[in-house]
Amino acid sequence: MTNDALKAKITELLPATGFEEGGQWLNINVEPADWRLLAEQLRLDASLQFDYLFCLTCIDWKTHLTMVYHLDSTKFRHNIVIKAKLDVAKPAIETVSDIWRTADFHEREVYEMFGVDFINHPDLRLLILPDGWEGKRPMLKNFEDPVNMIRL
Amino acid sequence: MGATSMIVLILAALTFSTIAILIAKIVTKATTNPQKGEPYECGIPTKGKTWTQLNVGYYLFALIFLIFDVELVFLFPWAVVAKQVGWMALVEIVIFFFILFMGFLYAHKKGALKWV
Amino acid sequence: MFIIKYIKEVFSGLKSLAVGLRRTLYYFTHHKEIITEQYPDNRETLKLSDRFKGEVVMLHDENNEHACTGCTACELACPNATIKIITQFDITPEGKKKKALDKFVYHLELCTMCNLCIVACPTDAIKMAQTFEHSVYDRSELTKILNKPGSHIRAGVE
Amino acid sequence: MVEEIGTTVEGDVLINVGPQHPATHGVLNLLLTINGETIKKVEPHLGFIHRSIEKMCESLTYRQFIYVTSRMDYLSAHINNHACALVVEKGLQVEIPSRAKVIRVLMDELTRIASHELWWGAMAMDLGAFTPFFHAFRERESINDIMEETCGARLTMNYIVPGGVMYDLHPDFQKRVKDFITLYKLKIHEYDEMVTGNIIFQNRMKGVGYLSAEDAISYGCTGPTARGSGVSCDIRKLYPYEVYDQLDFDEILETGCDSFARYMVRIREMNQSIRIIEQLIDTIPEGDFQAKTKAVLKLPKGEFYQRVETARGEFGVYIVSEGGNTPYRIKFRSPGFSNLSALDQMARGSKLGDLVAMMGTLDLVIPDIDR
Amino acid sequence: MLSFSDISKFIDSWLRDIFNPTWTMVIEMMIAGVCVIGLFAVLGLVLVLMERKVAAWIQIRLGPNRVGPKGMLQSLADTVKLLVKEGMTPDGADKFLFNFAPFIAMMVAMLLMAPIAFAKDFQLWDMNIGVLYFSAISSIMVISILMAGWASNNKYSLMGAMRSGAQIVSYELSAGLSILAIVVLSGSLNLNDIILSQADGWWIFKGHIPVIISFIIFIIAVTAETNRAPFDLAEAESELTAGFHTEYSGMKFALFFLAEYINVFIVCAIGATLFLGGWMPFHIGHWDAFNHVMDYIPSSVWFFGKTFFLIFLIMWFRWTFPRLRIDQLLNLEWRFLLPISMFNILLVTLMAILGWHF
Repeated sequence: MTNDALKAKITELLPATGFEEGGQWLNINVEPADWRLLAEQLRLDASLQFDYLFCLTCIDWKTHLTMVYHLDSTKFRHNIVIKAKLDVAKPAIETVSDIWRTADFHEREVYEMFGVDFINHPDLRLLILPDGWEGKRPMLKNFEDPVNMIRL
Repeated sequence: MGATSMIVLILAALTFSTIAILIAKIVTKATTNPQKGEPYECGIPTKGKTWTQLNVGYYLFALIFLIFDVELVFLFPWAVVAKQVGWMALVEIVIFFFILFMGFLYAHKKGALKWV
Repeated sequence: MFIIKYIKEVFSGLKSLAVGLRRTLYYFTHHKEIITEQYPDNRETLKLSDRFKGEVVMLHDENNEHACTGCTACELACPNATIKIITQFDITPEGKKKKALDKFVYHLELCTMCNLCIVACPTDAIKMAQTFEHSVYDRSELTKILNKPGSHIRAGVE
Repeated sequence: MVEEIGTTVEGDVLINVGPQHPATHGVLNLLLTINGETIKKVEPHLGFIHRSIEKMCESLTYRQFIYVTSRMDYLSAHINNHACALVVEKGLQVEIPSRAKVIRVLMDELTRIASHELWWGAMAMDLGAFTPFFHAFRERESINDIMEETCGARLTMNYIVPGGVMYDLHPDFQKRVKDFITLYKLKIHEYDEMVTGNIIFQNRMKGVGYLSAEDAISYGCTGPTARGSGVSCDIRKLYPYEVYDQLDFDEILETGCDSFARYMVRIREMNQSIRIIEQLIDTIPEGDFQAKTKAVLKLPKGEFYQRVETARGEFGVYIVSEGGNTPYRIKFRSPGFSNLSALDQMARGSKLGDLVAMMGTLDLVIPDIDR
Repeated sequence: MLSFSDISKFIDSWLRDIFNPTWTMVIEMMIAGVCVIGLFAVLGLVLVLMERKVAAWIQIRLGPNRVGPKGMLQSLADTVKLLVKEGMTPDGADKFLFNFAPFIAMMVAMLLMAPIAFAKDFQLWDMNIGVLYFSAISSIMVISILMAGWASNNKYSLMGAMRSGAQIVSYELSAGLSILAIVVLSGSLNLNDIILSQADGWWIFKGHIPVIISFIIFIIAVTAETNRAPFDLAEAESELTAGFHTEYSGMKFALFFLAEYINVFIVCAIGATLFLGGWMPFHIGHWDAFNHVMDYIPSSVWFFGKTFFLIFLIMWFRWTFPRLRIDQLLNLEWRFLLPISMFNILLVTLMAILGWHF
């Protein structure tokens, strides 16, 4: 599908979406509350079938966090990027690890690096960081660790 | 030298091992630290009991082995005289093996020879 | 039939093993195929390619002159602060003060041989040497001062 | 670490495989729940060599950060560098000379072969055959020599820079590569003789570590891991970069979904890489090897993503730029991380001995997973 | 011509001249003990070096070449290294069993030396049930492994030991059945009688295909029984790090290591005795002239030559094949080796009765 067709289709699924164009792929801004519903539809809708989540990450904008989901369809080979703005004080979003199972590990990584709480994630605990790092968010811009970080 | 050689050999083994271990004990310098005595599990402290019940699923093999090993013991005296006894020996062993093989096939069919 | 299948299975299995055994026997008997480098013994003949990135050295000519102006381009290009340039002010014959290199400190233990400093250098004062035996007994020996004592900047290099 | 895992019944044993274990090829810790020899659950614990490369890159300039990516998947260091250079070029909108493109692709494919050679040897060693490891290194060594001659290093080359490559090809390059191809064609059938056809090996591999196509996609598996399950995911074909769209090569797909299928994909992929090299080696265009770029690179404000195919699968670089000379946020989507997450699904119910076969065919490189 | 039997007879008569029979016996026993220990040590050194050289050449490497001429003294250097390593006992281990297990391994290996005829008339114990003795003693080996694995207080060790138990117990059968084929043909359990029955040709040549089949089964089974690759599941290093001797270090590990190599030597010696005629020179039927020429080569050379050929065979397997999985290992035994060897023994009996062998 072309970007315009995708846009039309997604507007149909979720009327209150914002689009950003000009980038490599079609960017869609969603509210965190709407994300879960949209995700299911993106995965299951016969004309979309976004079955491959190839990148899941988070960006710290200091004022807010942005979750970024890169989706691909192995059948139609169209891509979209979903962005969801999260509150920096208490970032939380619904998990998609049951829709795309690769999100399981990626969400755990984002959880420990950015402190994003993934609601209903089956196994949200530290994956990479060692014991005792709970609550610290090393990838945030304001994180300071005088012992392990070397400033050039 | 006869059966005494067994005693000689056991003593030789014991002396050899003891001397080797004793020399090693004298030559080496032992150091201790708490981590050294831990069981090796790729560098992570072991979880749970180590002397645990391990389900190795070969107890059935052990039983079948027992049957076959007894059979093997029966075969040894037979094998020595088989050539002299002649055809009767062959007939006997065929019957013997037939019964055994039936049992073996039965065990196989029942899945006793599958690792669980 | 079951028996034929069984026998075929046994034979194809044995054959596949025999193929592997033949190959290893070939290598067991053909010692010409051995490719081991006789490393410490062939030190004299061992020649690394001229692009090999071993460590950063500074080029000095026979008059003990180098081409480093102390511009710190390499220091800025280095991703892990391997290079530290300490400058001083020389008095030129005209009596003017001029910035010049005092010490080119190079931390070999931090260097990843990425070659970015060499590319960044505007006067080609430094280059990569083809050395690779860097082990020393004390870590401090890996911190090197690349400009030789008493060396000066070559005339005409700006 | 976790205290309580799933449902343990009488006779279940928790056992750690790694970090100091011969089969993990690095410092990966897998906490297994086993019952006898049967694996009930595999729980990876990562991070033993996590260096937070993404955070490091936030303070490095666009010229500097490329070298760090060689330290992630060190076996396809060159392809990682390639991805980073591509994304920077995408941001700068620089068109690089065709000579540089061809050089990059040639080096990519050589790296891919070298990586698969090492994988082949290491995987055979996991299964208990030591000899293939040394035989694989013979061919790999000649690739490393080519790399050393042209790039100046054997493993972490840092040869690609934004705008092209660091220096021109070595004059001997073409001859050396042709020599390598001759050697490779002479020796490749030995791989089949010693490992592929071996009955023990086939029994160890076939039907082991089943990963269905749906699972492979859902777990985000890429590269030979997914192609062994019949999922078409070769970025070189689907989203071609550089000169891949002008080349004639096949995407290898196997439908076995098991370890043996993944094994065969890699073996056949090596031949495809040779095919690509053969197409390019005689027709390297003349010209510059580097485009003119500014001394200080500044990406415009925006987001840039580049996907490339490394020896292990899809590698993605995601750069968020605020217009400065360093990335604001950078994310590396590493293939090993997603591939590893499928291990639990694959391993459940199989034997302890199968675990090494599965890990072998996933071709895990731990720095790639930990980043 | 000077041979081992002449030397032993000479020493015997010389001692009898000087001492009374009791003392002669004691001194002879001491000499025998020292000789056996010496043989043990030398075999260990030689076999380790041989393994490393075979492995190196197969793997297109040079192998040890630094210590001594052409690396000949490498294994001696290794021994010294192992000697100065600390032999630890883990804190949680069962101390007595842990330290006793290597002794049992050594004792078994040593006891198996008794019936082997190293040369003509040169044997420690010419017993009339030599073959049975070999089968009986070699199965004790598993006890030391089980002991070591259990006492180590380590999960890897325990699993290794359990695997080893299943494995040795299974392969015992096909090893026994393949030996029986020769017993049927020669009609004796005495190893000397078996050797003498091959005076007109070795059994592997005389016995047609059935004996070749049992030879192949024998080699496979003893490779498994000595825990050698591709059947080294008890110590599968890519699965269980080091299996049953994970916790062993220093000299205690060295004893296990030595016992393993001696066991390899012994099973190969038995194989050489049963199938390749032991010290019997290469004879063809009644070609007396040819046989006479062959007799000029000392019997000990024949014996060691054949044994080392078989050892090479086992090493060759190790450096070629990948390891089997535990269920495949048992599958191989119960689905292939056991039925085939049972059928084979019937064939051999038929052949023996009809006198079809040469």
